[in-house]
Amino acid sequence: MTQYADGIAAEIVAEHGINDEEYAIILDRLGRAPNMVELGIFSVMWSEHCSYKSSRAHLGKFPTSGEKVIQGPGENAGVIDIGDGQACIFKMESHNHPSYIEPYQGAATGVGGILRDVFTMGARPVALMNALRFGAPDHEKTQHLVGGVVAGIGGYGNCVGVPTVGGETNFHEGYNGNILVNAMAVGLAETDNIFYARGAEPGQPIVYVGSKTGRDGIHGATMASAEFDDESEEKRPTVQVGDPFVEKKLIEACLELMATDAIAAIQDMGAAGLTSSSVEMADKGGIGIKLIMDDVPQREENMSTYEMMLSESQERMLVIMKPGREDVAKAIFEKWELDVAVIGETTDTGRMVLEHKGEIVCDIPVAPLADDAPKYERPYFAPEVRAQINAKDVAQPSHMGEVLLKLMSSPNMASKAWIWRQYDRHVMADTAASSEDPSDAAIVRVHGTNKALAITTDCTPRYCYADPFEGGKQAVAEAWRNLTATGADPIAITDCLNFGNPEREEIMGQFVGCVEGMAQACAALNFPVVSGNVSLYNETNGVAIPPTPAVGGVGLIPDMDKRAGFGGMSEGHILMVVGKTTGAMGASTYLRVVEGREDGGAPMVDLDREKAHGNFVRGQIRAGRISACHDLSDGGLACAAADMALASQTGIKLAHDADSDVPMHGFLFGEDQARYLMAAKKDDAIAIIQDAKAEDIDIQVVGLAGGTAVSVNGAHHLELDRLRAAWEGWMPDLMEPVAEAAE
Amino acid sequence: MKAKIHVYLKPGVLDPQGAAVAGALHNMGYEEVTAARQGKLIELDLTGDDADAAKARVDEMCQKLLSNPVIESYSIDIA
Amino acid sequence: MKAKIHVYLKPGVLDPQGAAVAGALHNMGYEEVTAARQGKLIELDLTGDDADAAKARVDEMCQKLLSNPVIESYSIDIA
Amino acid sequence: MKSAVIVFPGSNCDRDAHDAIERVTGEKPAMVWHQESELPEGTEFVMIPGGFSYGDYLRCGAMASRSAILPAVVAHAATGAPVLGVCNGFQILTESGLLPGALMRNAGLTFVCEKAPLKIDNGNTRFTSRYGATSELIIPIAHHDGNYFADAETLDRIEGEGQVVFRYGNNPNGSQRDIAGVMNEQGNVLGMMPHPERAVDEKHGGTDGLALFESLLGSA
Ligand SMILES: Nc1ncnc2c1ncn2[C@@H]1O[C@H](COP(=O)(O)OP(=O)(O)O)[C@@H](O)[C@H]1O
Ligand SMILES: [Mg+2]
Repeated sequence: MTQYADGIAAEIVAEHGINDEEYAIILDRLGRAPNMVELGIFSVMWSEHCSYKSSRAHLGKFPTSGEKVIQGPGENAGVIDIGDGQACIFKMESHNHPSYIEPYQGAATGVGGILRDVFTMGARPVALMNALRFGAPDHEKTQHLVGGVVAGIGGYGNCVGVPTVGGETNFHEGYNGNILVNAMAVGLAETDNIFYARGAEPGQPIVYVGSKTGRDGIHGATMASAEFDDESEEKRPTVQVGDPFVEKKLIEACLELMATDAIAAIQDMGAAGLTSSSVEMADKGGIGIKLIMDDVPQREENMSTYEMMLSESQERMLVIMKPGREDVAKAIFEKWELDVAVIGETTDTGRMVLEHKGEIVCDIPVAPLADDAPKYERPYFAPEVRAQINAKDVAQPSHMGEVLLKLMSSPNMASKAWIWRQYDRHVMADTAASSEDPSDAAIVRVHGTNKALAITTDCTPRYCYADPFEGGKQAVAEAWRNLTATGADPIAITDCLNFGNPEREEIMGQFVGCVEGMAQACAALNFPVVSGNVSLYNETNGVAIPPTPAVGGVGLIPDMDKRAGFGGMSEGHILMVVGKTTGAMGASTYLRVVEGREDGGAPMVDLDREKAHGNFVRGQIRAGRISACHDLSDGGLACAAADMALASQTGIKLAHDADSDVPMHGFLFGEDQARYLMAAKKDDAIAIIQDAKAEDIDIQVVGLAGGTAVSVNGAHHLELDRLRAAWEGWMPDLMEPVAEAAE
Repeated sequence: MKAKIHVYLKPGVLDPQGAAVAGALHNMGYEEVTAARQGKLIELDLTGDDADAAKARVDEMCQKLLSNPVIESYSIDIA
Repeated sequence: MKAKIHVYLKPGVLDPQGAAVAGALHNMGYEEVTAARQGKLIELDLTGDDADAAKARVDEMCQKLLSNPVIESYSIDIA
Repeated sequence: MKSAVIVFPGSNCDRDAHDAIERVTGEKPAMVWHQESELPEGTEFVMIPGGFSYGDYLRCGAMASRSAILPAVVAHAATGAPVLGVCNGFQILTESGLLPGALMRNAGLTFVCEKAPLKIDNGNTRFTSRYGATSELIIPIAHHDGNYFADAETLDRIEGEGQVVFRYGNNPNGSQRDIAGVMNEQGNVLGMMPHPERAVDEKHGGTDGLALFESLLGSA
C-alpha cells in the first residue's frame, strides 16, 4: 500500500505532476510520506522545467568548453572571455506558456527573468534580443498576442534601460495554439568579479532581497511542464505581474553589492522561486539550509509555507552572504528602497529545513531534490527522410520581380519595424547596429572601448521539421554565419529548445535529432553551447509546434572600424556569391509562399564549407575590401539582394547564366547553405576573386549595383519604391486594428 | 446614455502603480494612507435608451476588449 | 476609510486612449458607442474616521500629486 | 563648466548624459541622487536625464517632480542658469511647472523609438546657438508619452515668444503643432523629447546632438 501523509491522496500527488515511480522514490528517500510542503517542493524541483528530466540525457551531447569559455551550462548563464579582463555573460530563456495566457505580462516577466539570470552573475546587462513565433497571421488570436507580447517586451526592457537590439519573428499555423516567446539577455562583467550560485558554506546568513512574495504564479513551473487543453486557460495560476522599476533598482543594488566583498553565493528566484533558488545554492555548495518562513517579506496576509515556497513573484533574489556582512546588504538595498531580510542560514546538515510559526514544516535532504531528480531516456524515432527538391523539379514562374515582391512582403520576410519601433534600441549609447540597421547581427560596443559584441538569434523551424538533424545544424550554422557576415569572430551560443510533448516518440525524435545536429555544428565550428533552456509540451490538444531550437549566438568584433553591414553598396559595385548554388528548394520559403507547399528535405549543411566560406568572408571584411555583406538564408539570393538594395538605396542588376544547370528561379530563390552575398568596388572584387581561387573557395559574380530596381538579365524588373512599400506595409496592415486598441 | 466602467486589478495581482502611489504619498507626509490601488475608468457615450440592454452589451465589450480577464475585474454603471 | 478618486481628462484635451477604445469598439461592431474617454481610478485606504477632514487631505493629495491640473480634473468620494 | 546630472532610481539615460557631457566639456558631471536636497557647490549646468524616474507610475515625471532634489533644481533655474530635461526629464520639468504644457500618451499609443528628423525652430537660444546655419537634425527618440499638449492660448504664446525650440519633421506622437522641445520664458530651461545625448558619437546615433551641448559651453 502506498503511503500518504494526512490530507494527501493519490489524486493530489498526481496533480503535482508526480507519477507513481517518482512518488516511490520520494518515500524511499524520506523514509516516510511527504507532507504538502514537501510534496510541493519535490513537485517543482522534479518538474520538467526545473529538472530537465526528458532532455538531460541528450544535452550532454553539446560541446560546452573551449578556449574562450569561462563558464558553460550549469550556472545562471554562460560566461565567455572577450579579452582585456572582460567577460560577456548571456543566456536565452522561454516564456511561452505565460505569454499565451497573458501576452503582455508573460513576455514582460520573460524579459525580467532573463535579465536576472545575467546580472545575478555580476554582469551589467547591455543588450536584449527576442525570438518570437506566432500562429498564422489570420488566426483569431494572433493580432492580440503579437500586440501584447511586443508591448510587454518593450514595456519591460525600455523601462529597465537595456536596449532591445534585435530578434526574429515567424508566423506559422503550427504555433496557433502555442506561441513562443524566447528572450535573450547579454551582459558585461570583469573576469575577476563573476558571481556563482555555488560557493556557499555552512553558517552563512541567507538574505532575501527585492520584491515581496505574493501568491503569483504558484505552480508556474509545473504549468510550463504540461501541455495545454481547452480548459488550461481556466486552470491557470495567478498571473505574475512584472515591475520593471523594481528590476531596475535591483540591478543597480545588486551590482553595488557585488562591488563589495560580501557575497558567498547568489541566485535569482526564477521558476519555483524560493524553492529552486535555495535548493540550487545548497546543492551546489553541498550544504544544508534552514529558513524561517515568518521572515520572508510577504505581500499578502496569511501566506502558507507552501505558497511562499512555490510563489513565482518577480524581481526577487536570494543571496548567501559572508557572515557579519548582512549590514552591507541592508544599507544598499534600503537606499534603493527594496525589501531586504535575513531569512535563514546555511547549515552542515545537508537538509532543507523550513520553520513557520514555531513549527518545522519541512525537513528533507537536499541531495535527492537535485541528484535523484528523474531522468528519462524517452523512446523516440527519427522522422522519415524526405526527398530533396531541386528547382529543376519546380515550375518556373514567368516574372521573377513579381515573385520577389510576393516573398518580400510575406509574413516571415516583411519588415518587422512595427515591432522594433516599440523597443528602445539606443539606451546605454553603445548600439552600433540594431534591428533598424542593415546588419546580420546586432552590434553593441563594449562601453569605453573600440570593440563590440555581435549578437544574433536564429532558427529555421521548417527545416527542423523536414529534417531535425540538418535543421539543428542549420540553426547553429546560420547564427555563426550571421555573426561572420558582420566581421565578428563567433564565440559561443545559448539556446532555447522549444518542442512539443516529449512523451510522444515522434516529438522526442525531433528533439534528439535537433540536439545532435546542433552539437555537430557547434563542434565543427568551434562554437560551444554555454547556456540554454528547454521548453517542452508546447502542444495543444495533441498538436505540437514545429520543432524550434532557437539559437542565440555571440561574437566579438575586435576593431569596430573593420566590420560590414549590407547597406554600403553603391552604383557600379560588383556583386558576388561565395558558396555553391544548386537551386535547393526543399522546405524553402519559395515553395511555401509561391506554391503553398512545405514539403521536401531541408538543405544540407556542409560544415567544412561553412567554416571555409565564413573564414574567407571575414578575412575579406577585415581586409577592408567589402562594401556590403549579407548571408543568404530565407528566400535565397534574390531576397538577400533585395535587402541590400533597399538598405543601400541602389538597384541591383542580377545576371543569371542561361547555360548553367541551375534554373533561374533556383539561382534566385534556392536556399543552398554556406553562402554569402558580397558587394565590392571593381578592383576589390578582382582581388577577392583571386583570393577565392587561390583558396579554392566557390565564388560567382552574380550582378552589378545600379539603377532603381532589382532586375534579372535586364528583365523581371521590380522597382525599389514598390518593393519598399510592400515590404514595409505588411505588418502595419496586420496590426493596425490592434495598435489602436492596445494600451 | 452613458456607461461608466471601473476596471480593477483582481485581488492578489501585484499592483506596482498602486504601490508606487502609496509610497510617494507617504514620502510627501500623508501617513494616513495605508494602501493605494490604481484602476481604469472608462466612460462610453451610447445611443439607445434601454439601460438593461445597454448593460448587457457593455458587459460584452468589457469581456472582449475593455478588461483583461486574466488579471482584471470590472463593474458597470449605466446612467 | 476609503477614498475613491476619479481622474478625468479635461474637456478639450485630446484623449488618444479614449479615441482608440471608441475606434476599436466600432471595428468590433458596437456601433452604439459614440464616444469614449479613459480616466484613472485611484483608491486609497486611510486611517482615521473624520470623513470631512479626510476629504480635505485627499483633495490636497490630488492637487499636489494625483492629478495634473494642466490636463486633468478629479472628483473624490469618501466611504 | 561644472555640470550635474540628477539621478532618480529609475533613470536610465544618466550614464549616457554623463558621458555626453564629459565628451563635450571635458569635465565629468556630478551625479546627484534624488534624495539630496542641494546641488554641488558651483554647479552651472543641470541635466535631468531620460528614464522612468519612479517607474513612471501615475503619470510620467509626476513623482520625480515632487522629489527632494527638485526644489534645488527650481531654485537653480531661477538664477538663470541652464537646465536641460530630456525625455523623462522634459516630463519632470512640465510636471514641476518649470515648463508649460504636459506630455501625454503617444497618439498611436505605442512606444516609439526611431531616429527622428527635427527642425530647429529657434536657433538663437543658449541651447542652439552653435548649430549655425543648420536647421535640420536627426536625433533619436524613445518614449511612450511624448505627445505634447497645451491649450491653444499657451501654444500661441510660446510660439510668439520663440519658446518652441524644436519641432518634429514627421510628428511621431501626435504633439500639438509638432512640438518636440520647449523653453521657458527666460530661455534658460529647455525640455525636449528627443535625446541629444544619444547623438554625440559617429558609432552610435550620429553627431547631431553635439552642437546642443557645445552651445551650452559658450553660454554658461
Ligand atoms: N522580434 C524582433 N525584435 C527585434 N528585432 C526584430 C524582431 N524580429 C525581427 N527583427 C529584426 O528585423 C531584421 C530582419 O530580421 P530577419 O529577417 O530575421 O533577419 P535575418 O534573416 O537576416 O537573420 C533584423 O534586424 C532583426 O533583428
Ligand atoms: Mg541574416
